[in-house]
Amino acid sequence: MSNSRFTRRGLLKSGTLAGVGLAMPTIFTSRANAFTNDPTGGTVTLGFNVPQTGAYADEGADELRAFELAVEHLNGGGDGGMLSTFSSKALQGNGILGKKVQFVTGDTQTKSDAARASAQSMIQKDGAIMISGGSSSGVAVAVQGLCQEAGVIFMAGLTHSNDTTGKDRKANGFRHFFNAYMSAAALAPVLKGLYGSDRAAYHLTADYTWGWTQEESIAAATEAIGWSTINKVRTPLGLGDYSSYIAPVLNSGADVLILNHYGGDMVNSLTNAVQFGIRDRQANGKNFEIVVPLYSELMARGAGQNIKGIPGSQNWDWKLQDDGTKAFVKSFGTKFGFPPSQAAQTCYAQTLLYADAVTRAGTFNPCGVVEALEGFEFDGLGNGKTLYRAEDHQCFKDVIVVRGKENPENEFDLVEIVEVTPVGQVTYAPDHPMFAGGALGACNPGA
Amino acid sequence: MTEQTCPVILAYALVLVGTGASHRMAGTMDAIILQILNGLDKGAAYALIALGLTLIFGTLGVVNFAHGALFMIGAFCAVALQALFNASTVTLDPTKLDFLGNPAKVETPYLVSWFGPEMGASIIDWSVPLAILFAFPIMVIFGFVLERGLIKHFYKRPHADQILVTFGLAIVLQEIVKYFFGANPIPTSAPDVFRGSLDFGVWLGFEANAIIYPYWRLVYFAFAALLIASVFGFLQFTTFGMVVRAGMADRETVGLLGIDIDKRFTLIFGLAAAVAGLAGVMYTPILSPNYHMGMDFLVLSFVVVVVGGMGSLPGAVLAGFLLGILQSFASMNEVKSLIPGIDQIIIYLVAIIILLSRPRGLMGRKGVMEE
Amino acid sequence: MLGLNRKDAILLLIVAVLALFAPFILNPFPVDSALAQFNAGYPDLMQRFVIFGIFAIGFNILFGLTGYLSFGHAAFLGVGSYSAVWMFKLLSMNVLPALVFSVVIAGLFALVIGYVSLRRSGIYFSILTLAFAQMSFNLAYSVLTPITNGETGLQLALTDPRILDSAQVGGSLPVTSLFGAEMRSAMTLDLAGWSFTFSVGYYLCAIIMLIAFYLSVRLFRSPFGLMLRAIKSNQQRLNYTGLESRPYTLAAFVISGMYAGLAGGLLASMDPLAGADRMQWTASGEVVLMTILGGAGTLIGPVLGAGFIKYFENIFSKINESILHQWFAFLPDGVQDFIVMILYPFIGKGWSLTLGIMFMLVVIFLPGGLVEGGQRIARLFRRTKTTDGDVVSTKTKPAE
Amino acid sequence: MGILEIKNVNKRFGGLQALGNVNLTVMENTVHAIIGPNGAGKSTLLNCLVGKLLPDTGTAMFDGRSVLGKKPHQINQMGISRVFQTPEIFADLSVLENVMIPCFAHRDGSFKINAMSSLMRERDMLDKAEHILEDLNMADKRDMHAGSMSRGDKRRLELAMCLVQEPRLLLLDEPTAGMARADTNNTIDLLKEIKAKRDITMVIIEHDMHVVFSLAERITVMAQGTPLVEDTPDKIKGHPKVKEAYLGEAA
Repeated sequence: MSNSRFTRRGLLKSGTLAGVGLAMPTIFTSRANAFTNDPTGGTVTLGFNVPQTGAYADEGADELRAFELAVEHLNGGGDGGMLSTFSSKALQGNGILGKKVQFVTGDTQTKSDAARASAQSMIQKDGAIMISGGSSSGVAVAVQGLCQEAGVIFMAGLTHSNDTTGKDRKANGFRHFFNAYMSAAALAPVLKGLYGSDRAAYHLTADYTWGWTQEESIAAATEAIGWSTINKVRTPLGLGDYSSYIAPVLNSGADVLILNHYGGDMVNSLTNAVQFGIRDRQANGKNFEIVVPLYSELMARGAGQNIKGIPGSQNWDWKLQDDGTKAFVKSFGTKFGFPPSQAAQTCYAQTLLYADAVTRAGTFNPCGVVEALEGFEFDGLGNGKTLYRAEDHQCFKDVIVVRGKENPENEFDLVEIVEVTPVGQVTYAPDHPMFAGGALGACNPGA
Repeated sequence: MTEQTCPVILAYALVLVGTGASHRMAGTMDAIILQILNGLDKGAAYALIALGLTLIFGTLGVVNFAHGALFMIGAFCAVALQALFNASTVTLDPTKLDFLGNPAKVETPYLVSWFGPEMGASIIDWSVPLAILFAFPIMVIFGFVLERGLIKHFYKRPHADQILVTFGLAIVLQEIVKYFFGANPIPTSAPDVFRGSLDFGVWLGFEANAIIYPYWRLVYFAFAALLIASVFGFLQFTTFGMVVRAGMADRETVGLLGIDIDKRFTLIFGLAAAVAGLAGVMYTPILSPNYHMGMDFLVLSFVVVVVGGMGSLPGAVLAGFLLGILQSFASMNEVKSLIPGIDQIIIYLVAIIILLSRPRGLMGRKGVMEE
Repeated sequence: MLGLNRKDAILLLIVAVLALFAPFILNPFPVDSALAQFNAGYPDLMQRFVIFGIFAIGFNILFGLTGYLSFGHAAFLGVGSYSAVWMFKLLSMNVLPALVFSVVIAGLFALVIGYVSLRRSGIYFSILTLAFAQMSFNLAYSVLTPITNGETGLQLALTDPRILDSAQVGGSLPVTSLFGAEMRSAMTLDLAGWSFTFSVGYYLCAIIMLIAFYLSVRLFRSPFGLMLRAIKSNQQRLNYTGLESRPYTLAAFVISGMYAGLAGGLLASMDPLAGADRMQWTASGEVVLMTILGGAGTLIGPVLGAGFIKYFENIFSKINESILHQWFAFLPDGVQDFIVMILYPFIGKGWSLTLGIMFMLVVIFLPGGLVEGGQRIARLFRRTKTTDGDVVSTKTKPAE
Repeated sequence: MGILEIKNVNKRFGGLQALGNVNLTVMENTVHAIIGPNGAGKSTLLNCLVGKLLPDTGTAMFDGRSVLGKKPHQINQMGISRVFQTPEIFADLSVLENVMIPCFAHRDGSFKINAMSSLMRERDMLDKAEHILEDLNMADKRDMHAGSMSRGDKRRLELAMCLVQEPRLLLLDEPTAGMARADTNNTIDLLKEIKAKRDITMVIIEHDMHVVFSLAERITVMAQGTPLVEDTPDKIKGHPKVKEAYLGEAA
């Protein structure tokens, strides 16, 4: 492990030291580091910050598996996974720039505060040079801000809010996962195909920032295909029982219910909605439908039979048939016994992308890495051709539209892919109003 | 001051209802009936949890932060039974392949192989109601063990110590459940008969879809009412119950009468655990159980108990229903558009109003947990 | 010394030495050793230790002295943080105005909530404070997002006005500082295999904690402190002795709210982000647990409790399976796997299980909290008759 | 003119007339006992005087100022101290601290934040507290945990807490209730000694005739919420109305 372990913004002013009551002994070394946590030994440390307690602990556990696998592959272990399908061939399976990859883990608790504390400890104590992971946008934005200030790279895990690469975008932060706008843009044409263009939508939205951007995006996209929006209702956080919000939906004049919820909220609201028999009934002469814009495997498992036939979008699915996906599913499945989730895939891909960028840049310096990632085009990581856009550090790639499978063959076979929406349909301008108000700023190497 | 309370609450409810009415006259009546149904259902859940909690408070004087965990354990009894029913023999089917290209595993539940496909499937289908039979003895015994092994040593300790030890216990219990069942919610569905919903509105002369209500929630409400009634009946009509009620009123005197209070306390704890557990079992189809559901209910259940008044069983039930109904009304769009965010805080707001206008909650007795 | 009796002065001195030498004390293991995992001497965690120490000291003034159990103290912590970040956004990156502002705002907030809640006592008081705090949390998370930035938490932005700091640094965010001394700057001392980090932010927090601790000792030993303890003991007698208890409890409530606000302001000064999670009931519960765990009503207990919980949260949660395997690598494979299997549920994602078990063990075997544990050890060593440490509740002598 | 003048005080609890037209004058520097059977209204009267209850009608003047409608702490600040039936002390604190609290209350009024001054620097208060403890023969117990003392000592401490405030009127609510004969006698002696040393008015509510006749200079007999007779102990002893009130019920 390296012995340079902490941000030093220049030397301390001697006055401050005197105030603390310490004289400055000559023993203080002033190593002139070019950037935070410059790995000097034979190893480099990455920090994987995932929820290990709280509602998203299982998702965090899956992310951790993917990180473990990625590190194994980077160090030349296992079958190499997506290293062999990745379009960039810079990585040799000998660590990163010849340094063996080590990792530390921490618990975000899905709270901004705890996540930042955990990331701080990785940066300050363990000398981590890159932080990755996370399962919510609040945490992603908070940790991204910290990494920007501390001068390390943040490779976001699962975060879907427009803000992460919109108004809260940061130079040191990168997102591989798709976002609410992309979900909506990919879903809308499919919804039009499934349910026609004369529909009235009723939104139930988790009352926090992710929910709002999701609601804004999907409402705009569905209105663009001719649907009307009857109502947008905000639901309190972590509410177990959604009955009082769902009960009025049937008689509201709407014929589609859009649930802008994620995780446990989504499981509960969907279960409640199905229980109320919404899908068994008709409104405006049409079958009442439910849409869940953002899907995840774990949510689908939690909702059980209730997801049958319900459309939504995903960043990735293990049933895709490209070589990257196959290679990843094979090595993940062999090691752990079940297929990976989309959270695992994005974390795995992010780790590889980071390692590759360092290798291509020839330096761990965050500014070099930023330069190498900006505008980087790649393929073979499971999502087809992908671009890391320079303007906002968002990946642009195909989006998967799925729906709950009617007759699942096994416990992992929960959704079927309806369509792979090509990247062209989900691309937007960097200054799109839903993403406006932020600035990347300059990359910060920390020194 | 105290006599003003009921009017205050009623007035508050009327304002909420009234705001709804003024906004959209048409379709208001059905919306109100719908929210009353919702409120009763929510209230039933709150009342059930609060009932056990207040029983422990009132008789044993213990602040039990692990009560939510008991509710959670009950829910996981249903999950465990479902898993037990689904215990399967595994055979390999070479005609099908799994995701890695190996022969797929085919699981046949033992129940299916023993009772045949139909009978077996319907037993599995009924796992939640059957879990009541399974959960009751488990919860009672669990309550006994807990009281004998831990809680009884804390009767004479300060409330702060009780909070610390029961909070620690709650964490330990939920972490154990998480270790075995994971953090993800686990779908547990009601029997097929109770799927879907009932169109109430048509009976009352409304148009179709105006008032629909899921069958299972109606079952839950009936179950809760029955359980509450049996607890009250038990305390009202048995000698044991009489002693317990006397103990709630004046613990020392009952102790002086030479009645062996200890044994009864153990039983009370078992009873409270069972009530919480059964509430948890029946709630699983409404809320897919997860390991932290107990903590999520903890704060709410304390609010309900205190609003009802410490040491009052009817108070707890009344407060449960009151808060449930008010919460349902507050989540109506008409009300929310008038007072943004009201549904986020209604429970706490009502708690504050009631506690300020009635010093000891709705039906609390003087001196209980006031020092 | 400083208006303290000898025992208190010694206690203060010990706390001061511990705080000032924390970077050494908390890093007992060489960097490359297997046990380095247990080192806690990095700035962020040390700052958390002392900041939550301040929070708990303040909470103890209310709960330890008057016996009023507030279950909503995290609201003041949160309000303090929001106030501080707003000062950073609007006025200046200097922490001093931010800290003053957060203390004042939290104090006002406490005055309002306390005035209403203290109309009731016992569990009714607890629920009232809980209700106020939960309302604040829920609103901060949703409706008040323009002020609080909701789920993400209030952050600095490049576009903030910052009236006093006119000279903006180019593309990166400015850093919190005290008259030019940046909170984030630090020095590293490498000694043989050890490495010690001294950060400006930590020492600012430590000095403020010492002041806060000193003030709380003075308060404990003052007539005012005596009145607060009298309230806990017998309110009726106090009233018939010519004293009104409500102003005293309200004063204690506001003082402890200001301590919480100070802690919140310091949190934001060290890391300029204020999240709504800080106001949730779990955060209020945490400070209650810290105080009881350490020993309610004792001077040093709350600080110990705060350190204990934060240590578990930050150190135990980071031990993962591969680290366990490293530790036991010297054992034969089968044994190694077995030991790792046994320990695995208690570390990493199981850190809260371990914490829960520790809560139960402490409260079962050490009814007076960690302080009592310390006293028992001290007694073992001294083998003399009991002298009651700093437990005020029983045999304190107001005069020497 | 008495130091305490009660005029036409009435108090009803629902249908029960607890106090009916009570008129009572307590002269300065006397020991005035109020006796009567259970339910005679003695405690209700006392509670009206200390601010716990508010009578429906009537006036109660202490040294020319009304005590009705005031809160307990305000009444105490006027110079009225109260001793409870079971000693009310600060059980968690030391004996010395118990006595210092009323000292501060006497000096600082009902509320003062003196959070930064140190108890051990409050020399005056310490002296005063120690003095009263010596006075009541409790100096050796000053560092004891008050809650762990005997009942007799608790009573003594409670009296010390009252006396240190130099009250002009001391209200004693059955000060010997539940005490053994020896303790009762000690308490009588103590009260006599207190009375002998200082100018103080005492109002004692008491069941125990032995106590009453050992201490009181004036006695008021109450029954059914109304004072029947008021006189010196000697006269009271043979008064027919008293016999009726006590014995009539028994017979």
